[in-house]
Amino acid sequence: MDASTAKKAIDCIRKLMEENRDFLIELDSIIGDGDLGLTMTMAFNTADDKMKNLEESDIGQLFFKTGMEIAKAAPSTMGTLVATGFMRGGMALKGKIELFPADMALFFRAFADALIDRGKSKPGEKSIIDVIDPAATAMEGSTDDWNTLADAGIAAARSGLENTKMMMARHGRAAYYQEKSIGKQDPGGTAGLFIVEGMLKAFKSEK
Amino acid sequence: MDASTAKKAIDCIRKLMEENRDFLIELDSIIGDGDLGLTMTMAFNTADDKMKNLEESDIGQLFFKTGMEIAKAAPSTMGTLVATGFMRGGMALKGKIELFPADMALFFRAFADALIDRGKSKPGEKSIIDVIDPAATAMEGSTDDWNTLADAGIAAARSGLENTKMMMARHGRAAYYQEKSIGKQDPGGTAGLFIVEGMLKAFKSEK
Amino acid sequence: MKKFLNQPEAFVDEMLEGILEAHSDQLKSVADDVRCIVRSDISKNGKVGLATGGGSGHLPLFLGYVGKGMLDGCSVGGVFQSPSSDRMLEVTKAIDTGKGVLYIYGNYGGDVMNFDMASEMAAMENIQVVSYAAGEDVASAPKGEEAKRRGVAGIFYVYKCAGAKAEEGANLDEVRRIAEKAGDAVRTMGVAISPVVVPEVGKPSFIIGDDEMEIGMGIHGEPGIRRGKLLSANDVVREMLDKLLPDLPYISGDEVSVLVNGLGATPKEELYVAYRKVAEILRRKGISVFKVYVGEFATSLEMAGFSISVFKLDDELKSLLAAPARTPFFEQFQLEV
Amino acid sequence: MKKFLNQPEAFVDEMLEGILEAHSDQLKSVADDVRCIVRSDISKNGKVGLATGGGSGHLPLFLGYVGKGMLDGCSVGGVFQSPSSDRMLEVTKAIDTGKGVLYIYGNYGGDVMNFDMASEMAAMENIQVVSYAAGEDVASAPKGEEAKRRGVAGIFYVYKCAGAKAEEGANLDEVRRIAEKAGDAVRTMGVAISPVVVPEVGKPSFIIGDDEMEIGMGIHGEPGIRRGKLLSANDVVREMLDKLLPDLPYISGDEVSVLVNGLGATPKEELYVAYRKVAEILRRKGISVFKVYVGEFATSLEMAGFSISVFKLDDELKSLLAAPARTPFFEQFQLEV
Ligand SMILES: Nc1ncnc2c1ncn2[C@@H]1O[C@H](COP(=O)(O)OP(=O)(O)O)[C@@H](O)[C@H]1O
Ligand SMILES: Nc1ncnc2c1ncn2[C@@H]1O[C@H](COP(=O)(O)OP(=O)(O)O)[C@@H](O)[C@H]1O
Ligand SMILES: [Mg+2]
Ligand SMILES: [Mg+2]
Ligand SMILES: [Mg+2]
Ligand SMILES: [Mg+2]
Repeated sequence: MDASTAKKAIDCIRKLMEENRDFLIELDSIIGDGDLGLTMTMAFNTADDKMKNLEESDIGQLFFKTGMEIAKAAPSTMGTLVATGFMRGGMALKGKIELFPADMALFFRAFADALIDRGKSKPGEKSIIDVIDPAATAMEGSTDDWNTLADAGIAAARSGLENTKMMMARHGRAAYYQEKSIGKQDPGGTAGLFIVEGMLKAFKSEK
Repeated sequence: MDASTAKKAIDCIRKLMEENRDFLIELDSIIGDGDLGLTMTMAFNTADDKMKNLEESDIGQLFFKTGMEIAKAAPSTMGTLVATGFMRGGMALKGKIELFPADMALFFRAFADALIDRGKSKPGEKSIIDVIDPAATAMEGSTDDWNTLADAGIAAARSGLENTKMMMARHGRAAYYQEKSIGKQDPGGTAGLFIVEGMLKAFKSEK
Repeated sequence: MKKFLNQPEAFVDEMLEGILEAHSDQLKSVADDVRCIVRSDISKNGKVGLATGGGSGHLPLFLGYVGKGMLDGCSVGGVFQSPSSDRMLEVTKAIDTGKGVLYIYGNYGGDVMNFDMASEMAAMENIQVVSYAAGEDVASAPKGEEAKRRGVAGIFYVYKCAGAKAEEGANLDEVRRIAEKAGDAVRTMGVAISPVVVPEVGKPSFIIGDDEMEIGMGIHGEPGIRRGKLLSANDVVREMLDKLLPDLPYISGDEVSVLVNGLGATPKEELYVAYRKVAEILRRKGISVFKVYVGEFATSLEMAGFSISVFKLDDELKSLLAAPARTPFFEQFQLEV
Repeated sequence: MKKFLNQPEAFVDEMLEGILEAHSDQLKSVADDVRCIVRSDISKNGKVGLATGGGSGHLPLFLGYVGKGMLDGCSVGGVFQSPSSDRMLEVTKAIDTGKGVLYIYGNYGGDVMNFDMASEMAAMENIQVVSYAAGEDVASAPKGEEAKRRGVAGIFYVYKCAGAKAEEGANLDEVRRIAEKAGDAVRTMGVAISPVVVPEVGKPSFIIGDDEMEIGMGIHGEPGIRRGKLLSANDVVREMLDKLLPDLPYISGDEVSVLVNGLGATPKEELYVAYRKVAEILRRKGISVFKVYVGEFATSLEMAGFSISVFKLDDELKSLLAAPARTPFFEQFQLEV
């Protein structure tokens, strides 16, 4: 579980974003401006390209820089949120050249807190927070091994995403639709699920 | 042949313009901006309304004021040309309270010269001048009585208008069409014919 | 998509190159990045720095207000997209003369987050930064939820007054106070009748009927308050002011400045037809008008429509509004007060 | 027809009422007629009077250049129609301070005739009047037939220089000389991609394909030089300058001012993309640029398109161009020369 796994994780997220590019565009078109598939692929393509060629054994630094690259490449709402998540998550792992399952829980806790802080929002407001936050909580309770952690994290993210359907959007463009946003799955949350999935699957498969 | 006949002449022109409103619009649409039917009815409606209620026995003054009213009401190319024509024509008859056929020839000569002066143009350039100028010349040669004068003037105006078809437009919007203007009857010349016709028919019928 | 452009992806950068080329006496870019623009006379300055930033497609917003008496720098995003925080940081570093920097920007999620991020990054570089997010579109959130409102054309007044205050040599807190005071004194309502085409998207941002208007629509096509048949100019203005005036409220005896802002494709002639009705309504309500701006101050590419902003004056704001200003997009001689 | 207006017939007068209402500190009407507009500070003036006039639908042309350092009065016609000579006369009488009046207007048949008529009427009132009809649209008549050319956006330079000269206290002949000198030094080329709807007509002024442009089209939709597929901004600019630059000609070593003028619906962003290419071409040809204007200076309601004007400078024209000016539609601080 060293920096090369971390790099592989970024690559995994990139692939998921690419596979789901049109799906994200579609979701964001309904209650947003439709750019999410573009910004997320742009964000992770850039980050992945940069990280691949980076000599860096400090995994904290690696994730922090991933966030920096995303911030530059994708200054949209989600780009900035995800960038902040990676930067704060990276700060939480600063100095680590090897990761244990508990570190991944630390990472996502910091990630979720970063979203809450940057987005000035909280769980229940139909956003990526409703995916990352429950995933972080689930991981905090399952740090025995990578398998348990990954399964718990992904399952929690999935059900978190499912729950966003019932919520009314309070932030971003979706909020303009008010009641009309109810019933629709949150686009940002969907991208959040791919981040959790990509990250955890990479570490799980490497274990 | 006093001021009341002159007023009747204006009314005659007004009616001809009204009857031919759509025809003038159509002609001007082909090689112009299509407003001629509107500006000519506007011009003569206003002039006629004003002249009807004017106490004025000086026929020269009456036509001069007709020109003034047209200038205000219809500042388009043709409005301004016709206004100048009536003003200069009126000036040529200044002080007359009764008209003889020769006076009508004087009027239209001054009218034609005014067009040439104001329009900085000359016969043969596909304009109202090609109708008024030959009509004036014909009248100058037939001042025996109102009938001869009217018939000569109207016939010359008609054939002048017919001749405009062969000409290439040198002035105004029509000139932008260059060769494409050949074959089409000049809209301004058509309105010019109605002026000659209205004027001469009124005087002829009153004789 | 009928536009004068080359590659759609190059649109923003080529536009900026054109601006820098045309106005090299007044503007320059920093960090070798055309998306980071500052006044070319920055170094001699020694005053509080004012920075803004926002998406492209709104000229003269945002960078058009960089110049003497207004702002010092601007970071530029893609069409309708926030600039990135690192660009904001570059601008911040370039304009700070040690007296600190005020960010003034429109209240949109992406911009808020990026400016917040840039503030944190600036703090790491020991630059003191405070922010003011302008939001005065009464159609975008109800009274009582002012903090959620989008920033539109009224931000012009915030730039103008805060810029004049900074030019006077006021400190960061004072300039921040004026920005907020100006922002609190302005309200805007918009109406749109045609969509825009973002070059990289290539198709209209929304569909609207040939005889329809949308009152309250945002400058990126955000949903408004009411869609309906296009009314007469007088009726449209009346409906807009009926919503706008009670919001602050503006009342008899008030003195205001009015900004009638074209969204892009609406001719100035129509804006003046609209202003005629604005003046009539204000007069009837006993509200006096000090200075009227009519033209394009915050656009949305080729969207047809306009907005009305009303700015309530007191002696302080009036004298700041009256101060001269000179940018490549906006020149104002000292007004008589 | 999708416009903000009330009765189409009232459009022009309501627009003017709005302008007079908004800018009562700078403009007023005379002869109880909103279509006769003059500077409100006329009486204190004592200089040669400058008057213009023309059809409505071109704001800021024509009345937008009435103000300090530019013109003194303007008569206003219906949309795309010449004002009447009696209105021209009223304006002339109001602005004459005994030093005579210069008429500067665009070279269109109706306007020429009406201004000629007004001159004669003014002579009857013992006011000395001379005229200059600006015509610089290279697409409207070939070289050698310059006198036939239509006046378009380049008239701005004529107003600016003649206005500055008059402000200096020059006599009528001198001001007339400058008007002609400025007019001789400017050339313009336009391109249009969409028609306009005149309110009283209610339908588009011409038909143009969804992917077509017309190079050289006039500001009332007069036929241009070439209609074809809409090219890239760079190619359009190249084609326009290929025709424009050899006309004067503008050659290596010349110093010029450039005006990129939007016709109404084309966003400023696109105008700057176009200017970027203009700058590149001029640089390659060794022509240096002193001052660039980009924006709407002579429009055609909501027509989409733009024009490029190039104005060749010498020391005299440059210092006149650099002088300050202040109208409700155009403010310029003194430029550094
Ligand atoms: N204030 C906020 N806090 C947390 N998440 C937010 C906030 N605003 C928006 N989001 C998330 O961002 C998603 C939209 O992202 P994006 O498409 O980038 O927005 P935009 O295109 O409007 O900039 C939403 O689905 C939501 O999950
Ligand atoms: N310079 C000119 N001299 C004489 N007649 C002219 C001149 N220019 C135009 N005309 C006449 O005016 C007619 C067009 O008039 P009108 O429709 O009023 O023009 P516009 O609508 O372009 O102002 C032409 O058919 C022609 O007869
Ligand atoms: Mg989006
Ligand atoms: Mg977006
Ligand atoms: Mg016509
Ligand atoms: Mg006409």
